[in-house]
Amino acid sequence: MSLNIENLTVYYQTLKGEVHALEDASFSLTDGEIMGLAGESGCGKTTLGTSLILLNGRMRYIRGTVLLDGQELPIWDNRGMDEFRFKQVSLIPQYAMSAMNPTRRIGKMVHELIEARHEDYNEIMPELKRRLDLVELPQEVLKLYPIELSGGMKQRMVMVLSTLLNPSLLIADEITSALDVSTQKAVVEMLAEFRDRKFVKSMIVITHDISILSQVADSIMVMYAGQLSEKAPTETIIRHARHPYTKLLISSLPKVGIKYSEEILHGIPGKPPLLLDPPIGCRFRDRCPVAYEKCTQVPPFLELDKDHFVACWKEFEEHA
Amino acid sequence: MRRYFLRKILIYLLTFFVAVTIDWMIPRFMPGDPVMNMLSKAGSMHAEAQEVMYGYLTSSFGLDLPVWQQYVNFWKALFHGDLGISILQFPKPVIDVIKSALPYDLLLLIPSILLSYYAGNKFGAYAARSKRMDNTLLPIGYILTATPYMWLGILLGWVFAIILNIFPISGAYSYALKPALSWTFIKSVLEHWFLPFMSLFIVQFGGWAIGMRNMIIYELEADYAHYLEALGAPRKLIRRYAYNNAQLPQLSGLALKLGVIVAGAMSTEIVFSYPGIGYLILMAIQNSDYYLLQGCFLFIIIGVLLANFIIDIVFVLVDPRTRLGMQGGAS
Amino acid sequence: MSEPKKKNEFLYFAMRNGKLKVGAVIVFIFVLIAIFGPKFARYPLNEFVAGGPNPPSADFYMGTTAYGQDVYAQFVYGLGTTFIVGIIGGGLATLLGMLVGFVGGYKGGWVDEVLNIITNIILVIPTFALLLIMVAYLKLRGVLIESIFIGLTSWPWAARAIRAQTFSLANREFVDLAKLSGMKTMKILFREIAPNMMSYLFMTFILQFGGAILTAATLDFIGLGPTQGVSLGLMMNWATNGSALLLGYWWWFVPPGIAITAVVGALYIMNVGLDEVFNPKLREM
Amino acid sequence: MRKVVLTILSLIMVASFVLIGCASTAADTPAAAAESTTAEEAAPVAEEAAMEEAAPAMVDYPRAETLYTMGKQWGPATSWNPLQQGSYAMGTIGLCYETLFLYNPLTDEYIPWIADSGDWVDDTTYQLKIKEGVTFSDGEALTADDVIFTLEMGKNFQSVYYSELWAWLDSVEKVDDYTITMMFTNPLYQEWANYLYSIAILPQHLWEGLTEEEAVVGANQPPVGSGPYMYESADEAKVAWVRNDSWWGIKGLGLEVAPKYIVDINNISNNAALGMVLQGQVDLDNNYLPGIASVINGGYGITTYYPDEPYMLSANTAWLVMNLTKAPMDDAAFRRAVSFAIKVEDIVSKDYGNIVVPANSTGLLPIWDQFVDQDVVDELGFSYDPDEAKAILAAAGYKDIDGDGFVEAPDGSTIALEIGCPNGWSDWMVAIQIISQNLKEVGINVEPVYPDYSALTAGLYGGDFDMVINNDAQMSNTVWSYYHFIFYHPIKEQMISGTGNYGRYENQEVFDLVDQLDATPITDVEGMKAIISQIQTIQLTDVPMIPLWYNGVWAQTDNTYWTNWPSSAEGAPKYVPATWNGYWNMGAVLMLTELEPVAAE
Amino acid sequence: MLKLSEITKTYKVGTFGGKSLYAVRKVSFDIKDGEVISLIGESGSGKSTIGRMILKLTSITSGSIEFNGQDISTIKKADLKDYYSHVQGVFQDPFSSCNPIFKADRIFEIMHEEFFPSMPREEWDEKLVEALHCVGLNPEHVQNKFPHQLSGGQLQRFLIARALLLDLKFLVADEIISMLDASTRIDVLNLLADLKSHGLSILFITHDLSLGYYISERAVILYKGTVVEMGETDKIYHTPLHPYTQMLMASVPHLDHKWEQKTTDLGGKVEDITEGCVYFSRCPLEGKGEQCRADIPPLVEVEPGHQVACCCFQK
Repeated sequence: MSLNIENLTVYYQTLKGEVHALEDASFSLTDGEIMGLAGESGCGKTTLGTSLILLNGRMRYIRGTVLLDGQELPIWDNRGMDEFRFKQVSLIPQYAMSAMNPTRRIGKMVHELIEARHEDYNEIMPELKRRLDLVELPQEVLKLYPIELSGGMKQRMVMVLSTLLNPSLLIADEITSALDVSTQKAVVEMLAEFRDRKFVKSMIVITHDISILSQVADSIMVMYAGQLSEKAPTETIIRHARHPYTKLLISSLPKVGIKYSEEILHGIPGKPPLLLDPPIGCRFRDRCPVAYEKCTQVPPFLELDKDHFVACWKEFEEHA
Repeated sequence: MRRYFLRKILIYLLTFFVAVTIDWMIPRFMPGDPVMNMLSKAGSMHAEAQEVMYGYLTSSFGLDLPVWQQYVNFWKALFHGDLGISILQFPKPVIDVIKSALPYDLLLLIPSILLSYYAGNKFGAYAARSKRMDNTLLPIGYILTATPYMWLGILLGWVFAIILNIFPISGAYSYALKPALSWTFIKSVLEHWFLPFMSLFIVQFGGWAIGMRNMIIYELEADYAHYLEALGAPRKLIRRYAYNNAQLPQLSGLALKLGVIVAGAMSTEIVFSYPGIGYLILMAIQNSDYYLLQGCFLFIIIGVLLANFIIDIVFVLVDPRTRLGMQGGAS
Repeated sequence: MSEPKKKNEFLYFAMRNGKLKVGAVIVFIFVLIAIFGPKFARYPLNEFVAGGPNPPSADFYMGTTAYGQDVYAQFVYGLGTTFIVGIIGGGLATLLGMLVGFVGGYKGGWVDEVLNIITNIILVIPTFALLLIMVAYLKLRGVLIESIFIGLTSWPWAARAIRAQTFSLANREFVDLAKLSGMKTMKILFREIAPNMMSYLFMTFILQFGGAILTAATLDFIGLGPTQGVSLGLMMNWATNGSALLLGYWWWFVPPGIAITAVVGALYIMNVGLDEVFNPKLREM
Repeated sequence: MRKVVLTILSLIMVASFVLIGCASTAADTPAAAAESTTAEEAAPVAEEAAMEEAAPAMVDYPRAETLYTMGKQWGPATSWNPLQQGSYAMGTIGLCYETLFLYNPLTDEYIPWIADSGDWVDDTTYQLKIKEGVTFSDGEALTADDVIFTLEMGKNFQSVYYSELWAWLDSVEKVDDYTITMMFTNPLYQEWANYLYSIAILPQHLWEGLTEEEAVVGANQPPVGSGPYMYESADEAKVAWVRNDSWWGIKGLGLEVAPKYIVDINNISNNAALGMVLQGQVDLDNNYLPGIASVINGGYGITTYYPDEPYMLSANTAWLVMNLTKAPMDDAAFRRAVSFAIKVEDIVSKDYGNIVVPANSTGLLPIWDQFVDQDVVDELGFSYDPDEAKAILAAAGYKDIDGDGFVEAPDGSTIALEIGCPNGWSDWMVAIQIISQNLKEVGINVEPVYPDYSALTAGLYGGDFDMVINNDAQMSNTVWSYYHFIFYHPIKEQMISGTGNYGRYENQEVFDLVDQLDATPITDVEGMKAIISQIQTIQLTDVPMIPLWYNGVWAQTDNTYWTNWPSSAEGAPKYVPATWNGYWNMGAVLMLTELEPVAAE
Repeated sequence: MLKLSEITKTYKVGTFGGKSLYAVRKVSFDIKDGEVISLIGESGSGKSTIGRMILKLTSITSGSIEFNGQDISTIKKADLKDYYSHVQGVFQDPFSSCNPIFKADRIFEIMHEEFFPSMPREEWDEKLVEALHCVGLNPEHVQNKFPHQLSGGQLQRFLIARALLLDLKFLVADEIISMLDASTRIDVLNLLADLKSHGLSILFITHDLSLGYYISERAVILYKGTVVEMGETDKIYHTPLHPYTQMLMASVPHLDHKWEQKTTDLGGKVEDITEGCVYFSRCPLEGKGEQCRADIPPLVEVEPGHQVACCCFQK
């Protein structure tokens, strides 16, 4: 078990009160696993991802434990987390395009960052160059400023940089959404390659695009309104999803080969609840076609089949 | 790169042209008669001779050519470094008058600008570290930058020159000295320089401190700062980056502020009777010395343009973004 | 987490923002003094009511000048002038800046290019020197003309900032939509773009307001201020001519400077407060 | 970055120092001076420069041996040309160039200086003897030739300020090296007496051959004169003179000037001037310093001519100029009403703190008291009396028709006038505020305005003004100068400075009287009085201008380094302690011979 | 209905505008009544520029656009308003399409003011309610709200309703669902298809090939401002001819099967070719030669209703 999360709860502090962005998330990740984290915007997937590395100004740690390789991450302690960051747990942020200091040459920035983390830059240098080759970046990029790189190149540079110290866990947050399909494909394939080469042990790939995940992830976890809905191996999610939300979500995705004139797809009616004052029980209740009275209680996230976790009363009932 | 500078230079040239044209217009549209003013100070009781004198002087400043010709001549003379004769300091050429004032401006302006820029930025960055410091140190900055230069100057003069009597109150060096490259003289120059320098320094210092504080707060919220934080980079490194980046808008702010600083220097010079160009301008206005006014204005323009140009170059050196922008150009 | 933006949200932050409150209160107090102060003046402005200089007393709240004029009367009237200069000078500069910035940022192309060059030229020319010369042309000067001149020379940086803002707004889709609705350019500028910049324009105005006050004070002080009326800058000028400080009449020289510093400083502090109110990024400092 | 900044900074500092430091030689040998001086003069310039380079150690003026003055220069000195009456550097005439006589207005004495004696041989012939042994500072003797050369310069060059002398001077003849006779066609005794102490004698050997422009417009730096001081240096901030230890006067007059150096500092502002006075940097300050009374009693060691109010001697008359070409100022009754409405006492006490004194109705300075015809003044003179002012206005038909509290002209037109003084002249600004208040109290609507100096003078000279304060007529040896000024004729389009009749008062009768006065011998006091009485009758009836107060000879003297300043105290020297142009030769130079250094501890 | 003939858009670059950059280069196609055409391309392909040119938000450098036989480049004032009453657009970001400081309804108010100034309030309100119903919105739920109080999907419908208030003939839908969540985007897409069946022509601009397939009859593939392939959707999707189209198709992440081969195309530094095939430097074809570098291959019809611009299909 490389990552083990129990009851992780993180709220957002806002004027009107606390936004329950992540509620009692418990799941684990095995070594070498690439887990896709999917869900609509505002479902808490980014909150989950970033809380594992850096709670930003308005995020409040409420409860829960995070064990990485058996060690507990003090995610509530900004300073205490420092030693884990980069080395144990690393991040490719959503904003990879602007993640590098615009006024420093990239190599110099990497150098300064590495030294600041008490590593020997010269020692790392050969590995850095190998990895640049791997992502097909010329070594000259180190002498360039970020602005001189194209979007795809910056994306790759950040990928290399984030994984340079071989972290145990890598969080890749919406890294493909700004890219063209062709580049998207290359970047995603590279992530897998990084895993294969053991630059990182396990990975959480956050995206709203399930079809991307279907290509690269070993497992997919679906979130809805701050709660975990379902987690299962990729194939299972795509073909045999059990949570009504997952099912609806998958069925609403247009695919090449489906035409409006031949088959009309449908979205999920309604909209997600406000997390400022979330409904009690299953949060998908209002939009769920199969909801019943039991759903006023929070469904636990249970392993119904092997590696297949679901949080749905109806499913529990049927399974039982 | 070359194109960028070509464009810049073109704008500077255009600015220079417009400014010089305005400059040329000054004496032609000013009210009052400078020669008359010059003579009116004579207070002589022999008016007949004055009339003859008046004729003499007027013709020697002659403005009897057609306007366009005067304009062309003005440019011609300008390229020969001829700015005419000062009325106030007749018969000294304007260029000489300005030449003797210029070193004082350099002495006052450049150190005060550079040092206040440096110290103010440091101070602002320091204040931005925590809310507590921000709230205690920053109001000082606001008060300083809102202080009228001359008011502060007079207060400083009063405290340090009159009450404590440790600094002289006026002039550029002791009246007991003649200019010479000796230690006594340099010491005297520094003593006289200190108070006007301080009043310029203090006000500018406040401005820079605030500017830096505002900028660095933005920078600390920038994506790269968050990314570095996520990679566990020490705060020191992040602050250093933020500081360096925040300096860029500060630097372009410096270019914009030069005009204001020049104004501040003028009033400071007046307060401390510091014989720079600002003081000359006041004298020139009070005495309708067109030619001197023209000359001073021209020098200020050249100075500000030059400073702007230097800032532009420095900017290109420190900010890679401008360099890239140059290649793309504006669409 | 997109935060709902509401007007009362701004109000909420405004009420919570110490900088804004402190700044606004100080400015407000001075505005009150400027408006109601004259009603409490015991002596008419600039009349020679006392034999000579008097320190502050119950009779002369702020003492008298070397010539026996009531400093309080000068101060409260001068404060009014200062605000007028700020409003007219700062207002005019903001208006001009708006005009140039809006048109340049929205129209783009050669119009923008030309306006940009003009802005740059005025920006680079030391406007204060220009102001000195312009002012020197007038035989008699009033507060109004002084303010107008200040406004005429200090708009460029406002124009530059507003242009950048307009430029980014002009490329927003709601502007496209307005165009698709057949709205005319000016209507788009003032009904679609300008309302979005109100906070920004307001902040620009505040900075210009403070700047105009300082510029006027400098002009007044070096004797190129209004030849008529009274202002805080003129008070300093008179006090300096009367060697007030050297002769120990601090009550004549110190208050106008403090008032200017306080008003301008408070405006600046207010501005930072407003920035924090309007810019969510800065709120959590 | 930091290093770069520091390097630039230090470079600039050093460069500035070098520029400032080297400015000395540049300032002492300006191109302009070289251009306008002749070959003969070029030599001393070079010598001077060489001397300075040879003795670099001499950089300062020892405090104990130097007299620091202030109050004359309102800008850097740029001319040492005694022919440039208005702009020559402090002391050019008096310290460097000398006049034939001195005139001490306090004692009404003509003191032979270069001249040994001067007498009217007959009505039209004046014979002048000059002292033997008078030399210029370059060693050349000053002889009759130099005097004749100087006077004849006025004949040759129209733009020389005394050229008008030759309208009534026929010829100047040399009798011997030390004796000269002047033949007049129409001797104007008063004016001649004035010239005797105001024309500086120039060295013929240096000035000969100069063109008119060179002579009149040239900077004449460094000057070579016969006086007790020689040019030492000059820069933007000051002019320095050094004592000529081989001055002829040591033997010839038995006098020695005390200060080794005189350094005159440029004025900047009242505030800076007072600051320097308080710091003890200035020994003799000729600035108007408001509030000086409290300084004198403030333990700074500052004294003035009088220990009490008004502290200062009177130097000139400040009067209200009214534009007589405009209604209602063209009405004598109106002017007279104005004269009764102004409370000069308020100006004197509130504005000036009693350091000036109210003027006599005639405006004649105290030194001319004997010429005031008290009978005329008693009958026609005015004093503050608002009721009288209102009565005069009412009688002349000025009534408030529209009820705004201000009178309208007899023809019903509104009266709205402006009274002006230069912006920044704080004492006058306050004065016109008071006048405006006073006039409003009697129903005359006059607003104070403060245009800039040049705009104001342009209006004044061109006749485009309502009311203005002026004080151009200085104290002199003769009352005539005062009347010449206020009744200047003929009236011209531009009444430029020096023509005092800015209000454009036209009255041939009084013009003739003034001319007649000019032609009255200075010894004929009774004759003068008779004419003056007539003038005063007309003056007080017509009120072409209104004398207000006497501006002082602002003089603050510091006793820290030098004592025995002129003062009203018994036994103290009785000279006018002023460094202004025209005052050194009115006896101020003698003050220098009386000064005593305070022995250094 | 709408005919684009060789439209080109260039931008001046360089200090004095010495160089020009092609954003769109000689693009021609037409859209018939009641037809949906997908304009597909990656960022920088010029697809949005074409949409903006149709909407007259961007000027046309050369070429012409005809709407019902009338050249739109010169129309002004009243004619322009008339044009806008038939041709409207909806954009990518629904939030940015609403002025954030006003209530969302304001966009309707503007329409009322600008297009139907004389229509009485009641009549207008009826019309509005009808339009909202038409896009599947309950007026009570969406009226009198600020944009941020509505979801992206609702707002996008809102904006479509705005266009429907007019006598709409043609709609430019520029990436209108790419910012919506998966659960709602399909509904907006369905709405578009619905409108089409009522006779509306739509230019559907997208980078997502599956969306293009779902809704349109014909597709136009753009690369660097140039049309590389166009034709009936089925033909293009099932037998892409241009190597670029092929690459795009291969990159689509399908839910049901994994990517076939590893692509190494990272679109790194690409050589700028001004004369010649735009795809030259990335073209993997063995047969590419000097001719491709020198000449711009014209669009040729390889089969009925399927055109491609590649030198392989020239002869």
